[in-house]
Amino acid sequence: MTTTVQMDFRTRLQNWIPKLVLAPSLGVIMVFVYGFIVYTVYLSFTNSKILPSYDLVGMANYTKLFQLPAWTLAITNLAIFASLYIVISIAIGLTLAIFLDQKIRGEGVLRPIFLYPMALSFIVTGTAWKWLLDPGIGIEHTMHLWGWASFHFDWIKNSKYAIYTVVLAAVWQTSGFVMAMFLAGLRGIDNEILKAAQIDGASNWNLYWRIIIPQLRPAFLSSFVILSHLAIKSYDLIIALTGGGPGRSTELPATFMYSYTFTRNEMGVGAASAVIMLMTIAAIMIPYLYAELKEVK
Amino acid sequence: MSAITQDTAIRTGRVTRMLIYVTLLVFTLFYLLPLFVMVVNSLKPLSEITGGNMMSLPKTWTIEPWRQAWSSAQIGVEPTGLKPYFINSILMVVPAVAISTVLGALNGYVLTKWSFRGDKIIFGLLLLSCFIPFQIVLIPMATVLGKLGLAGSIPGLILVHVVYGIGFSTLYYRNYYASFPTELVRAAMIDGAGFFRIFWRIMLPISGPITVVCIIWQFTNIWNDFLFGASFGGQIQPMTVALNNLVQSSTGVKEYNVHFAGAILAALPTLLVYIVAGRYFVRGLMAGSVKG
Amino acid sequence: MGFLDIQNVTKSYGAVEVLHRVDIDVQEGEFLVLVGPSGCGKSTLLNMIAGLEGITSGDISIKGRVINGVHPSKRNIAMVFQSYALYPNMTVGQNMTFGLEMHGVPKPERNAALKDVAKLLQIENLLDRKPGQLSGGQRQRVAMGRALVRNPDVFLFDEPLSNLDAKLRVDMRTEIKKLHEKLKTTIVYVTHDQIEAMTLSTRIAVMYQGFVQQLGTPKEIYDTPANVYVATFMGSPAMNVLPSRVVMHDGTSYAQIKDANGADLLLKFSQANMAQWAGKEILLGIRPESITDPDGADRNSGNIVSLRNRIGVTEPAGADTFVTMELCGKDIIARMRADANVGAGQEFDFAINMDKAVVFDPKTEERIAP
Amino acid sequence: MGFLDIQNVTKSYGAVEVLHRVDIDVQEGEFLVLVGPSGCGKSTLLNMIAGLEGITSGDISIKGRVINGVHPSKRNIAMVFQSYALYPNMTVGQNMTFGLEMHGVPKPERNAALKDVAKLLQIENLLDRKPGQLSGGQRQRVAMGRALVRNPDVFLFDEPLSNLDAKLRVDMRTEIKKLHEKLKTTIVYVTHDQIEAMTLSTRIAVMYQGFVQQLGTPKEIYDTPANVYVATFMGSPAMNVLPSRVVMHDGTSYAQIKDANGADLLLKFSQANMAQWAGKEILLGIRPESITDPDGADRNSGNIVSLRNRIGVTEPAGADTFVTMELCGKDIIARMRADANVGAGQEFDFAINMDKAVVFDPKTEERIAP
Amino acid sequence: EDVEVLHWWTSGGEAAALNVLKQDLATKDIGWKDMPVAGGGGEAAMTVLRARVTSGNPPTAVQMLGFDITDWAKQGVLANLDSVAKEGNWDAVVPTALQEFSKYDGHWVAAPVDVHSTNWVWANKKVLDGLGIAQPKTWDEFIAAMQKVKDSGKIALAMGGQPWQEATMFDGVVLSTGGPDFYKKAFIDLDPAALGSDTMVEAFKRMETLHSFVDPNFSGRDWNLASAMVIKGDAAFQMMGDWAKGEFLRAKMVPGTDFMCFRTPGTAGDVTFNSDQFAMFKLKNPAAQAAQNEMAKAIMSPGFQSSFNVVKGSVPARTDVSDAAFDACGKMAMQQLKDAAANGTLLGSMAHGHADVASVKNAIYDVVTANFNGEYDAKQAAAELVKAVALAQ
Ligand SMILES: Nc1ncnc2c1ncn2[C@@H]1O[C@H](COP(=O)(O)OP(=O)(O)OP(=O)(O)O)[C@@H](O)[C@H]1O
Ligand SMILES: Nc1ncnc2c1ncn2[C@@H]1O[C@H](COP(=O)(O)OP(=O)(O)OP(=O)(O)O)[C@@H](O)[C@H]1O
Ligand SMILES: [Mg+2]
Ligand SMILES: [Mg+2]
Repeated sequence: MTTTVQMDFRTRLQNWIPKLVLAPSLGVIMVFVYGFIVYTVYLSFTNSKILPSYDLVGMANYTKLFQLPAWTLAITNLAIFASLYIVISIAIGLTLAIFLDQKIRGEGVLRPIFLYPMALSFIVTGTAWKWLLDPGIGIEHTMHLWGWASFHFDWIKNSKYAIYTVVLAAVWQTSGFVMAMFLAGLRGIDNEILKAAQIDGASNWNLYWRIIIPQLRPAFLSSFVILSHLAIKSYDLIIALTGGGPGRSTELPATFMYSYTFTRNEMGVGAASAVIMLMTIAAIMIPYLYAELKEVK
Repeated sequence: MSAITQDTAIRTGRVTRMLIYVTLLVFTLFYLLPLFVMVVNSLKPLSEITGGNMMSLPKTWTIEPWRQAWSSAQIGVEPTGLKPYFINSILMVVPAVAISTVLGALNGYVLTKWSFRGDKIIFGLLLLSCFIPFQIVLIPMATVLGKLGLAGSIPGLILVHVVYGIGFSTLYYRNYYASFPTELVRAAMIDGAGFFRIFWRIMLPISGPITVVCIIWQFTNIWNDFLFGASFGGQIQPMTVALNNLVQSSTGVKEYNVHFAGAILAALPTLLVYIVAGRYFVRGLMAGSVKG
Repeated sequence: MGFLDIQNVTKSYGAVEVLHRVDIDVQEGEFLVLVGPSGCGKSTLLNMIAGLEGITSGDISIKGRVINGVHPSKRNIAMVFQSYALYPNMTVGQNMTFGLEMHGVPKPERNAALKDVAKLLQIENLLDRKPGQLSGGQRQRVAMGRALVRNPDVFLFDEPLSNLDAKLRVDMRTEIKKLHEKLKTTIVYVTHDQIEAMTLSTRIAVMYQGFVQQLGTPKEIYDTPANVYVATFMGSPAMNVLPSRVVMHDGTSYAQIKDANGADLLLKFSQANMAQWAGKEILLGIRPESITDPDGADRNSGNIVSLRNRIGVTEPAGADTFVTMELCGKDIIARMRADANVGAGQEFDFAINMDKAVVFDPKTEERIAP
Repeated sequence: MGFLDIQNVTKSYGAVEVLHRVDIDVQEGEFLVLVGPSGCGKSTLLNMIAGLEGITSGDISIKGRVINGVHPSKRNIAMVFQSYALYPNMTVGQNMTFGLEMHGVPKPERNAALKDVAKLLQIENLLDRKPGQLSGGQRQRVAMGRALVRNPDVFLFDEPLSNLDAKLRVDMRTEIKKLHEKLKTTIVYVTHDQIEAMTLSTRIAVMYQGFVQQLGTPKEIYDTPANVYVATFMGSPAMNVLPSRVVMHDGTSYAQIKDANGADLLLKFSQANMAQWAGKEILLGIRPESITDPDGADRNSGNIVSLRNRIGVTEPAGADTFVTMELCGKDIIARMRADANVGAGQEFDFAINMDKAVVFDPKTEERIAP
Repeated sequence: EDVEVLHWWTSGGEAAALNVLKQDLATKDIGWKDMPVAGGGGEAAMTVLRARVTSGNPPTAVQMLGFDITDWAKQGVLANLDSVAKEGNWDAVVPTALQEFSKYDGHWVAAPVDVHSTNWVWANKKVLDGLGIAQPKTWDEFIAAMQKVKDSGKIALAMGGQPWQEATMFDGVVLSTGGPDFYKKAFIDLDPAALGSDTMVEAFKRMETLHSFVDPNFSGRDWNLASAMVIKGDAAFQMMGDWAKGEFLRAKMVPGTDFMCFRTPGTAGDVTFNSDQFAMFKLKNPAAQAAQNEMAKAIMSPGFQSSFNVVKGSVPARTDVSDAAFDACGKMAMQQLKDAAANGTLLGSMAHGHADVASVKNAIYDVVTANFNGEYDAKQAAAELVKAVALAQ
């Protein structure tokens, strides 16, 4: 008898298969995501213009990037857009989920109505909202036709307010999805806890505010992550809705990056802005992932 | 999950209920408004749109815009309508969704039931990959596809979508499988089933709810993709690129009614998926307790 | 008229009536246990007392005041749930004072109450933890603490121990008992564990299929069960019920049964009124502890019948040994002393304490004697 | 050399050793029960036998063949899990034949085996249902059926009854016992319920913190526990353990204890070897059933000591009444007959069966007598 | 052998025009693989082109504008068309201003299809007649005319607030303010002195004046909706390139009687142009190269140049094509193009990438749009222009 563990062939095979199964996905991700990120970082230090070039120019692209007023604007816009978009989407999603959870008649009809915008592509969303928000033909026009002459809603035409219309359309598109996540969270709460709170004398308000909403933490976190990454990646919607205008007032980092890389033939600057964006995403995601993976055993 | 049918312990008064219904109604209108506008205007002749109120119902009803958008609108040099592109999209979406879903399921299975040293880091890497902005991968991706000889082909497109779909599908399945007892796998091992047989016979048949979520997610994302389709599709352009060509022509006449009809046509499959499978969506989210 | 009065209470979900005209009155300071199998309506009744479910018909009153339509928070009731239902987002301290806070009790008073109760339950050092960081037994105590700080008219417990492992369950049982003896608050307690029911209660209501089968002290329930259901439900191992027939010999009534070999045996009744059943079928109920080895038989009993029969399986369980034998074609369980000299398959003299036998009508399954 | 040999087996997770040099050999046809509190390593040991966990050091062999590296499916063992782990997507019949299918058994044979086992377990009418449509007890039977069709060398059970309610647990226990008596297959069975352990096993291994504390027959474990841990773990209510001192009078050894009023009492030892501990501290272990009312005392015992003391709480539990009293400052539990005439607070004559007393060394907590 | 053509002509008229070329090639047994990508005036197509080129699989021919051609030529990925050009004598028939883009390093790399010019004004004749306004000849007259329209309650200037539309207007305004030399100095030579000069300040001021004639809803509007406003008589003028003509023709309006076309007041004789060209990419396969050459030849054939441009509303890139098939506006445009080419006042349009490379063009866009939307006043705008252009170079 020997104490060294001699494994039979099947055991060894079964030990290897999981790793082999995971390998293609991992390999593909390493190349097509992380490899490309490294490549982009490299490009951001080169003088690439219309096509990638490999002549290093140091920090020049970054210096230039931060001198561009449009970049500052894009960052500011992102801050406004992302914070409003996330807060409002979560507020609406949570409200709708709570309301839908009250044994509402017709929940089965309402749920898909709230969800369907998520199914539409940016071209559809952008075009439809562009029309609705246009004072000349959209809601304002209709209100005037219906006799409400003082109705005024021309934010999309106003460089100060246009970014808020982007928030509106973005909220429209994703708040239903957030609703679904909260609804799933609400349905997962132990009914007995709610009974306990009622016996403790909690009003409906206290019940939600003190007992239920604090327990929706996972739903909040997931919504936050999904919404923030959508906000940072927002490109399609801007292009379809405002095209970055009026002026460049609705420019976001994503549109900025795209335009410098592909239409202004300054790939180096574009890459630099992409690197900054990636760093922002990482700053949000990595702590979240860390917490998440530690918790889930 | 049976919890969906659980009764809510919360009771609400009559006034509160009224308020709730009113709020829900208002939001219903908010969500339906753009769809209403698109549908209404796709049923009007062009002159009524440029001249009138876009909220009003058509004075002359016509399905001509729909017919045009489907079969005779000018997408490129040929007046083909969206029809041929629809096929392209299907050819691309179905395999891409299927492959990324299966890979996600396998990955989730490995990561939860066959854990090994470093699996969490791998999961973290896969998860983080969901968040890469697609614009930055365009150029290096083109190089790689060119080298692989896949540029401008459906397999190339499928590859791209699968690569960027793995992260989310893995996430969904991992969270779902994590809630299943590992004993199931152990029992099957003792019964003599190997890795793939356990997956095929035990795990896959119980993955219904999360598969719905995953398919909805992947299907809408891939179907609605424009950037990759335009860049790597070559001759085989998907529906969104065609719709874009229809809607975005810059120096020609804009036939808005046809555009709206086309937009709805392009969105139809995803809408259908949501309506048919939407019932299972919340259930699937619950089951998968989506985290991220 | 009791302290807590349940009068003629019915509950229907849609067309299904799950509670049928339940009538229970609970005196002040009583410990009433509701027992019954899963789905018999225990939780439903408790929830109706708490105000968490509507009452279909009938009245529930506390201290003479009908509370049918009163909101749960206004009933001055505290409840402990099976799953404890602790608020996972709050600390133990916050969990326990939440109810007081909701009732507008000022902070210093809340803290004083919290301190007292925490001391009583010996969880003073846990007050800052979250429920997720507690063991099962600790959670159980917090759940009780949450109810205790309130000083309610009535405590409701819905299977508070069923999530604990056997050992902890025994400990907690004793603690609840002590607590009740100290506080003397009225308690309604749901369980489907009959040992819990027996040891804790001052009275037990045995429920089955929405009906209260019997309401009485543990001793009444155990010794004079109202029907076969109650008899077999209470007691572990369950009471042996033998299909039998009453025969008369010399003016004395006997129960006629068959042993493992099919031979007829006669067991003399201690009960006086069996003559009227002469010649009729009955069901004879004998508890396992009334079938012993001769040495183990109750020395105070007036009617020990000896019965020779073949032993089936033996199950030594430490303190006792359980022995199976066949009577009337059924497996009968007997409880022996741990070191009774019994071996599977051998013939053995069993001693049956007929003083403790119970007789049922085979048709209605109601008890007819004693 | 046994049928299933566990030799010097150690298991570590990273730096933490959770099983320490475990040595157990199981004979063919034996029913070995592993008991111990949660987290003591029972499941880990079972999983190692099954091949689901690697072995850090040591050997496990079946029929003399070392199986350390053999794949679970090749060990010819069957396992029943705590949660049953039935495949939710398959019918009962498919669940049960899946293992055979995986081993390439042709369909007709599978069906024949299925039919036999289904009949044995009386689940013939359930074969087309899905597990979700079964009750707890039925699931349990299916889980066993899945193991039975395989006709394995060894059965492994990991707490198969812990998900059932008390009543069902008792029923299923008996069925498992019968099954073992019929099939005579070797069984290793994990539980933390000591009644299950006592009634089912031919031998018991009591585990605690990764060590096997004692390995022996149920009687050995119950009557001569190796140490205080085993003594208090097995038996419900637990054995009373009193800090005491050995005193000698006229060449006879006594245990000196204090009653509720603080007065000294002497209990005569039955054990011969106590003289050598004269004057020293010991721990005296007496089981509740050895402290009774005088009428209930074991008539076969040679050494019943009478002891007058004040009764604390009484807990009538149907078949028995549990009585608490204070000795040496500790709550002591006594088990009386159901109708013993005891009332809380009154002075009472307890009868202690010193034949059954166990003595431990207070330092090592090891048993020193008998 | 097939040719694969990447373009963004997807609207009805344009695509129909291109179909002429396709059919022409079909007679020579050359197949046509269509690769249309619309969006952002070719931006999306350029993105796709990058992907195609980096993947080593470029299309045969790509619709391209101005400096993009030069930029791609610099990358060494364009084919050499000298032999075809020589055969067709392109050097002689294509205006030199166009050749600057069609040739790189002395070699032909692209075949020009059309010439659009951007300094046009379109007007509704009925509205003007109704208010008694004649065609304005000078800037001041133009302003006065617009004031009159505004006073009447109608919209004076129809426009769409998108950066490229604003820049298109700016082309005309700068040309009219500073004349062709200034335009050249500022936009083509990118002389900082010119960019920051008072003339430039004046040009921005004129933009502000124009802004006052625009309706409040102009922002984000598509150019053809603006045209529709003129067509319907809601607005009087639109400053837009000659592609707008198609909208008027489609509405069954007749040039000269229903609508008027004239050069931006103050720019008579000058033409700011942009030219769609097909840049030809280097191919490996000789058969493909042959097809590519055939395609280039077909594009430059007078027949195609005429029929395509009639449909498209632009004028042929060859100056020797007969104007018989063109309408009044078209005839006028062809004549003016010829003259301007001869006089050296044929200037590349800044707004359409024929004056500067993309980065500079977009940098100018940024400033123009900021000024037009009220963010910078004229002085600030001129100063910012210098900065932005310097940064983008
Ligand atoms: N909301 C409901 N709708 C319909 N039937 C219900 C509802 N709630 C409970 N029931 C039914 O009422 C009966 C009593 O349920 P209850 O929860 O009171 O049982 P229980 O005695 O507490 O059982 P357990 O011991 O399993 O907790 C059951 O048959 C149950 O199916
Ligand atoms: N994968 C693991 N990594 C680290 N420690 C582990 C792992 N699995 C189990 N343990 C530890 O090993 C010890 C024994 O666990 P095991 O599951 O065998 O206990 P058990 O006796 O079966 O308990 P229970 O009665 O609760 O099932 C525990 O302390 C546990 O925390
Ligand atoms: Mg219940
Ligand atoms: Mg375990």
